[in-house]
Amino acid sequence: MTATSKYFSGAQKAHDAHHEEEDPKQYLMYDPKPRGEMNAMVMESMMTTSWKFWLVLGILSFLVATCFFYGWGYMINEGLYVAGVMRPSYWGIFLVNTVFWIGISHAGTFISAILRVFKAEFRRPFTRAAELMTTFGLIQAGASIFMHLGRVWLAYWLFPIPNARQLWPNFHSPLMWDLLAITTYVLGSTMYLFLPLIPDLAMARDRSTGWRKVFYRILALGFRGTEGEWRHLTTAMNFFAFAIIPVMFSVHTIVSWDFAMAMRPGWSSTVFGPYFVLGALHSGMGAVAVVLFIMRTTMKHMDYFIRKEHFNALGKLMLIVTFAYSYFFFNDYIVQWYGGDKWTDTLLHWLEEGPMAWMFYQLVLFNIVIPPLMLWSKKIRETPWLLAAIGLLINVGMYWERYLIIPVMLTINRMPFTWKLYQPGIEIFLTVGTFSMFLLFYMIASRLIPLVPVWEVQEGQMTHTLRKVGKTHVPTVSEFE
Amino acid sequence: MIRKFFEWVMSPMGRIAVLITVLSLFSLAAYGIYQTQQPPEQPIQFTHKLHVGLGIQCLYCHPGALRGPSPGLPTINKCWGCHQQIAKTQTSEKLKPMVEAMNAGVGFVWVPVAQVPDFVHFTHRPHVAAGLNCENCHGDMTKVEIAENPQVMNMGWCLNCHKAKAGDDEVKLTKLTDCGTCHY
Amino acid sequence: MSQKISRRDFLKLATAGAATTAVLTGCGPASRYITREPYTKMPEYTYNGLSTYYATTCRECAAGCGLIVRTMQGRAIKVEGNAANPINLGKTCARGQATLQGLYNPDRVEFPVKQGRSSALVNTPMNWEDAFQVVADALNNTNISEIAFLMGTASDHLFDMVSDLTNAVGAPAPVRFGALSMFESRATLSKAAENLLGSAGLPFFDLANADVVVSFSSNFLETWLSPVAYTRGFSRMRRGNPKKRGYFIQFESQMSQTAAKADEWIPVLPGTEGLVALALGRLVAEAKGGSVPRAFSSVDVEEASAKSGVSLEQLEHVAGLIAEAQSPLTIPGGQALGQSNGLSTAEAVLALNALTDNLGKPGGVFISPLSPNEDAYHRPASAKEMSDFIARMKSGGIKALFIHGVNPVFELPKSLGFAEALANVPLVISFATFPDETALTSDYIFPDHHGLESWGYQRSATGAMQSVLSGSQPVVSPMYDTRATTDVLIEAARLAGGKLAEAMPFTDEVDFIQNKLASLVGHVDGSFIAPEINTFSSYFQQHGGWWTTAVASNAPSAADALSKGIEAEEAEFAGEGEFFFIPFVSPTLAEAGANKPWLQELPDPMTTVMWNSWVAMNPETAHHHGLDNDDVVKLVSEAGELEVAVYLYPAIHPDVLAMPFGQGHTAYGRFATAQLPQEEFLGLVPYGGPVGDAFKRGANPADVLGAHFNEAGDLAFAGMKVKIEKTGRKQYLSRLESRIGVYGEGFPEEP
Amino acid sequence: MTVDLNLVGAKGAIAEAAEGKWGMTIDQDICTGCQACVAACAMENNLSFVGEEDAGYGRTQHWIRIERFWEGEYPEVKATPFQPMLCQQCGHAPCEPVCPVFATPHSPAEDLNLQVYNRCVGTRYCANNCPYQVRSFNWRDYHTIPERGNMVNGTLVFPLHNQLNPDVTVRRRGIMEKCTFCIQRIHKAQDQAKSEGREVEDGEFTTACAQACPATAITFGRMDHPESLVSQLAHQQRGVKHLEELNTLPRVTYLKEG
Repeated sequence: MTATSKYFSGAQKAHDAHHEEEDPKQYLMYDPKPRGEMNAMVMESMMTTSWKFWLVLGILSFLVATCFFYGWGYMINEGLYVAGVMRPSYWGIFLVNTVFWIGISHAGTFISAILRVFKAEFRRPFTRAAELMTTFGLIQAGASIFMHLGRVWLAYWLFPIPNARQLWPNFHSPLMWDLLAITTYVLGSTMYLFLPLIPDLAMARDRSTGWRKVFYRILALGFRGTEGEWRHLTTAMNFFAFAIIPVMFSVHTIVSWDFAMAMRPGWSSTVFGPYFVLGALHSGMGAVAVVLFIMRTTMKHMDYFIRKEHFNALGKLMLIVTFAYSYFFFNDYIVQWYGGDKWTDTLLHWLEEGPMAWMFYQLVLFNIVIPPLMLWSKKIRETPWLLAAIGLLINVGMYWERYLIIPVMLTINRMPFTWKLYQPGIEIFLTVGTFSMFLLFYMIASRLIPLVPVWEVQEGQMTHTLRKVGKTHVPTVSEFE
Repeated sequence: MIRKFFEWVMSPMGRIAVLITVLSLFSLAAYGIYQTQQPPEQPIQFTHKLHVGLGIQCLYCHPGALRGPSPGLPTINKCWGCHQQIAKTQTSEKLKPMVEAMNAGVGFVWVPVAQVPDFVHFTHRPHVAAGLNCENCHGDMTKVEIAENPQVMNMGWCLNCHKAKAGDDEVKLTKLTDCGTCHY
Repeated sequence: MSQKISRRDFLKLATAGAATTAVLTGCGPASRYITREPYTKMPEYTYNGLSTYYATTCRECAAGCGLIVRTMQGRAIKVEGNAANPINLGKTCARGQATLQGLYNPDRVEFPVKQGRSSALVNTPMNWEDAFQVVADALNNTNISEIAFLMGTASDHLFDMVSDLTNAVGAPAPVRFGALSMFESRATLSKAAENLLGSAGLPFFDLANADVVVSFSSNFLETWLSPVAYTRGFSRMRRGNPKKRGYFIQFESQMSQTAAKADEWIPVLPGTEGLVALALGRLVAEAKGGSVPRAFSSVDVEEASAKSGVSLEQLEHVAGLIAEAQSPLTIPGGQALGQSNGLSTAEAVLALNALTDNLGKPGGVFISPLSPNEDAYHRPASAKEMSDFIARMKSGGIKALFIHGVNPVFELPKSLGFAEALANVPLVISFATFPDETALTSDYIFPDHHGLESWGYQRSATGAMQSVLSGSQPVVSPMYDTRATTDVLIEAARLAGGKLAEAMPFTDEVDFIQNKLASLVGHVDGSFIAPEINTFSSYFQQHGGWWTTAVASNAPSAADALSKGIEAEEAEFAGEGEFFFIPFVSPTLAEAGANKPWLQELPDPMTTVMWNSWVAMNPETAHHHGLDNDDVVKLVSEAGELEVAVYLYPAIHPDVLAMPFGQGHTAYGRFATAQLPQEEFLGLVPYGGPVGDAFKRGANPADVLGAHFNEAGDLAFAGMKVKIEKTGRKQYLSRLESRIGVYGEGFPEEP
Repeated sequence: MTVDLNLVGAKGAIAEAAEGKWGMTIDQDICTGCQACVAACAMENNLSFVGEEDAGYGRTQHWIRIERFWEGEYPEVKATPFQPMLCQQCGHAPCEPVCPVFATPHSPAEDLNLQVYNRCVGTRYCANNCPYQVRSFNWRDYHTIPERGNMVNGTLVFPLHNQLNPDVTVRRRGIMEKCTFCIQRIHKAQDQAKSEGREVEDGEFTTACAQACPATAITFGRMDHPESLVSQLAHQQRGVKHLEELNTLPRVTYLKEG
């Protein structure tokens, strides 16, 4: 077929708000700047640090030092009694945090990998921000798991290491699967964070001096941007993009099996797998919205790269995820209710009328009621702070969900004589610690590596042509055909 | 600053320095490990070689091995039982601690060398009953002066012997490799 | 001490706990070398890692259960029941099991001290020679009639020795007392037995062979007389006969642990048990046909049912069961006897037994046999006799007071004023093993060994058909620099010289005990036969006592049991206030368990409360007064007041408050008093701990008990009325049970 | 000891093959809830007491607890029969497969649920998965809380440690523990019997709780010997297993009233 093919130039078409159906090209930014200038902007956004930055950094590192390291050390030294865990809630906020952070970590892979595979253009400016969340989130998740161990100094027994005891880990145990899955995921996502980083590191290397230059030189692996290097890089990236997607889905499914495999009312639910995955995406999207908002408001030049069009698109994605999540939410509870098991009924009573009912209803409100109502309107989607606020709400709701599933559901078991309600102890401090550590890592990263994958943006802007398919113009990547 | 360091490390001088540090650390560790393998200081330089050479049975001084979990360490009375009839006892320099202890009526504070790891409920009786001789685990005492531990007594060591002992006998193997047999 | 003990006189304990080192090194790599210290003089029957077992007698209460103590390298490790001993046949109660926690309690009087009535235990040791001299002077320089001995119910050999001593020098006979005997109302029981059955012994109720048991608030499964023996009897009654399952009914104002095992628990207003018994008697007599005996002729059944709150149908139903049963048994006890009309209640119940004609028959009532080498039944002093004793102290009639094995400052009702009376006694010498309230308020403490470290024998007042004498022997060498009180007295008597010295011609405790056992040598009907005393006493230790093989309990005479008219007069309740106050002995702690941490951690069988005391209140009543669980209320009686947390107890009469006795110590060691400290992290404790007085664990009901006695002179401990005042404070009771799961808290409506 | 050779290692199969090797019956009709078993267990197995606040917060270390509920309202209120609840030594134990480090294996030789203290890393998954909630976790080193010791010229000594039973491991913080059916006694008896060249006889030894129980409500013995007292009791009409619907194959049989 003969298609009129002309190079795309942003200038010729001024975008107007009253445009009816969404212009798929809007994410490519209609006011392209020369590459040099863009690179300079990114570099500058990395270099310029105000006193506020240092202040926050200081506070966070103090929190990490006290709440995370001192708190954990204190707990290891004293024993777990300083935490709130007891019979029957043997698992507490530690596991809540683990599940929560793994959930957060899903956003990165989802956005960068899946959207990359599906060539969704709006992903370009914030893939990296999302991938960083994956890696840092997983670090916190791992830390939380080890926190909750009674004898963390023997944690290496969890790994299949040849030893004099002739003993191996128990591969029947969901925890074992968990461990393996998470380890795989950490490695994969870290690789997948690093690969797209290489060209930007090379760019940074060429534009920096002093220790930064050394730093970037080592990390950039001598990337020079030749044809061959690009080809290898793209292949590797595509490979990982495809490879990491199943890992991502499997990880949270396996995490859900920790509960689904257990013989407890409320836990042994077959729908937990997809339910958890969707929940993870739900919270992940929310987190991305928050992070983007923070980046955009605090970092220099970011309002150029991250625009309300992107928020808009992200909002749509959140909307879809919300619907999927809601389906599984009701599915889970209705199926359990329909099962009619006496203990499960008691448990549902406990959730709906017990002392933690407020949490349950907030969960419904934040995760299922508010997002659809708000995200319908484009105005709201395009107001970054509002979207961020919604994202925050969703995350609070998702945290409640995990809290309900672990300590609150653990209260109800088949031995009514032992039912007791969990009261968190030192966990609160450790939770604060993990959160501050996550933010701390993020802040440090924001000053060490380009948070915006410049080359991707530029690639998007340069290489796209408009193709007329039917009536509409669709952007395509001409080079790669 | 950091850069300077990098460059220095890359220089031949730096590399040699790194090598030296690594080597010294390694040898330090090796020495430490070696230290832990030395037999401990005993209250008296008791020579097994001599006593076993004189034909004294192990079970004479460690009778508990036949009856129960612990073979027991000889009390000073036991030593005295023989030594009081030996003139050399009063004169010998090596035996001074014993004489003093006996007069003071206090016991020896022995330091047992053969120790299984913590939380293993090891019982001598069934092992002796199974026909094991002392030297199977404790080495040939006719060759050592001060008691020392011939081998690392860890779980793998136990299991190897247990498996060998069980052979093809499934029931025996079940019993001998059951966690609950030693750990409870 | 004697030859026997010196053979077991070890040096520092060998392998001082492989277990202990295990705690310290944990599961991590052990510190590479642990030094071991062997015996210098190893007993020839001991091998490393092998246990030695010794038979002895439990001293947690006076029942005299036989124990077999497992020791290892000189450490007592586990207490088991002595299967041969007829009292407990190899079984033990929780308190018996926890004896070791007394032996190894971190709070013991480790050496003789000049306490000088200071509030805290003095920790500068006296040497024993001076101690002997102090006792000797006390015996010498005091007018002989002004010496008084106050003894506990445990360790009879010491009581015998003191009796001999006092007899010899013409001093007043020693007084024995114990909170348990106070709450058991032993005086009432034996008085009733004397009045109706003609012999003033302790009645023994043969549960094992009864098929219908009606108990009038007798808590024989908890602490009453001989709990282990009665529990065994109960289980035989229930399941002993494969064809017929024994039926058990309990009349009580609150559901005690015993009542919880009853097939029917019938709440009854306190003080009307006697009335109910008489009414039952009348109904049974009518059901059996024939004339109503004089004992029951006075009662009017309708009136009885109206007063007691037991419906007519229930009375007839129970009467029917009794009438049809082959061997029915009715038991008085507990709060029913602790009333102003307790004696008549006891008589009424015994008469009911006489009516069903089970006296001296299997499944009936017997008079407990006297122990061997016992001339007559020495029952502990009743509260009335104690108050006379206190009166003597107040009036300065006592110049030197020796206290052993009892803690009257804590156990006696405050209103009797023992503590104040102590002030009028110039010299108080305590032989306490633990620094309890009484010991601290004495001038000297010359600590006795713990029960497991000492020789002796214990008579069994009741619990078996045979006549039993349980023997004690040291199972470990004494932990601390303590001396057997018997030895102290012998030594002091020798120093004092004169008649005292003549009265105590013994070399040491063992010598004295052998002297006391001499009368048994050559008995042919005993558990063992020995030609002469040395063999006998070694057998005595080996078997843990001596008992007759034949049934020795004598059948009471039913002659005039029914001919005596019994008047069930109204019970009087002292003080105003809307609530009947029912104290009962905590089944897990009893009188002296509060300093044993594991007994503290045992949940109360009914309320599952640990480490604290509570007042049980009917939920309706509490709701009506606007009270909830854990609310601290002030109980005010005519005699005093105390503060305690509320427990909403579903099974208690709405007008009754029940409270356990056993907590509320102001001394007696860290576990009995101060809260175990819980480290905080940045002021954040996982669990909101108890508030209020940090140095007092729980409350002592004796604080509010008034000095009122029944006809037999026992304390009318259940004859009080109290009123409650809110304090607005809360004290979280540590419960094992879940309030969510058991009481549905947190669920608006039941799921 | 009889183990089907083909089934060695396959614990589920073993559990189904027999009713288990060791078993226990608890007669709720005569259990008086006197807590003697709890105390005896604590004394035998070096259980640590936890103090008032931890105890109230559900951190008691009891290996056996006595449950009672209420039925009805005053005055027709009734306390349900006391129900001692301890590890049921399930044949299909939910706690076993979930442990990532094999700290709760099934003993093929004795057919018990073991708890290997020194292998436990404290994930507490087993306790979550135990339908009977009978596992207790060492939240801290209760044995060495300084307030429980005395300062004797500079060093902290714990008189209570003298009581510790050397046959039983003293657990430290961070590990799970549970009733073992007094496995140390089982081993002792078997060792004794073996040295005398015979089989362990029924009633030759028993668990601490059964030994102490004044009402003899608890009976322990060989379930695979039909003539043993415990298996005869267990096969009575009134015998029930707790939460049988979960197919955990409990080894403890409860004898109900009536």
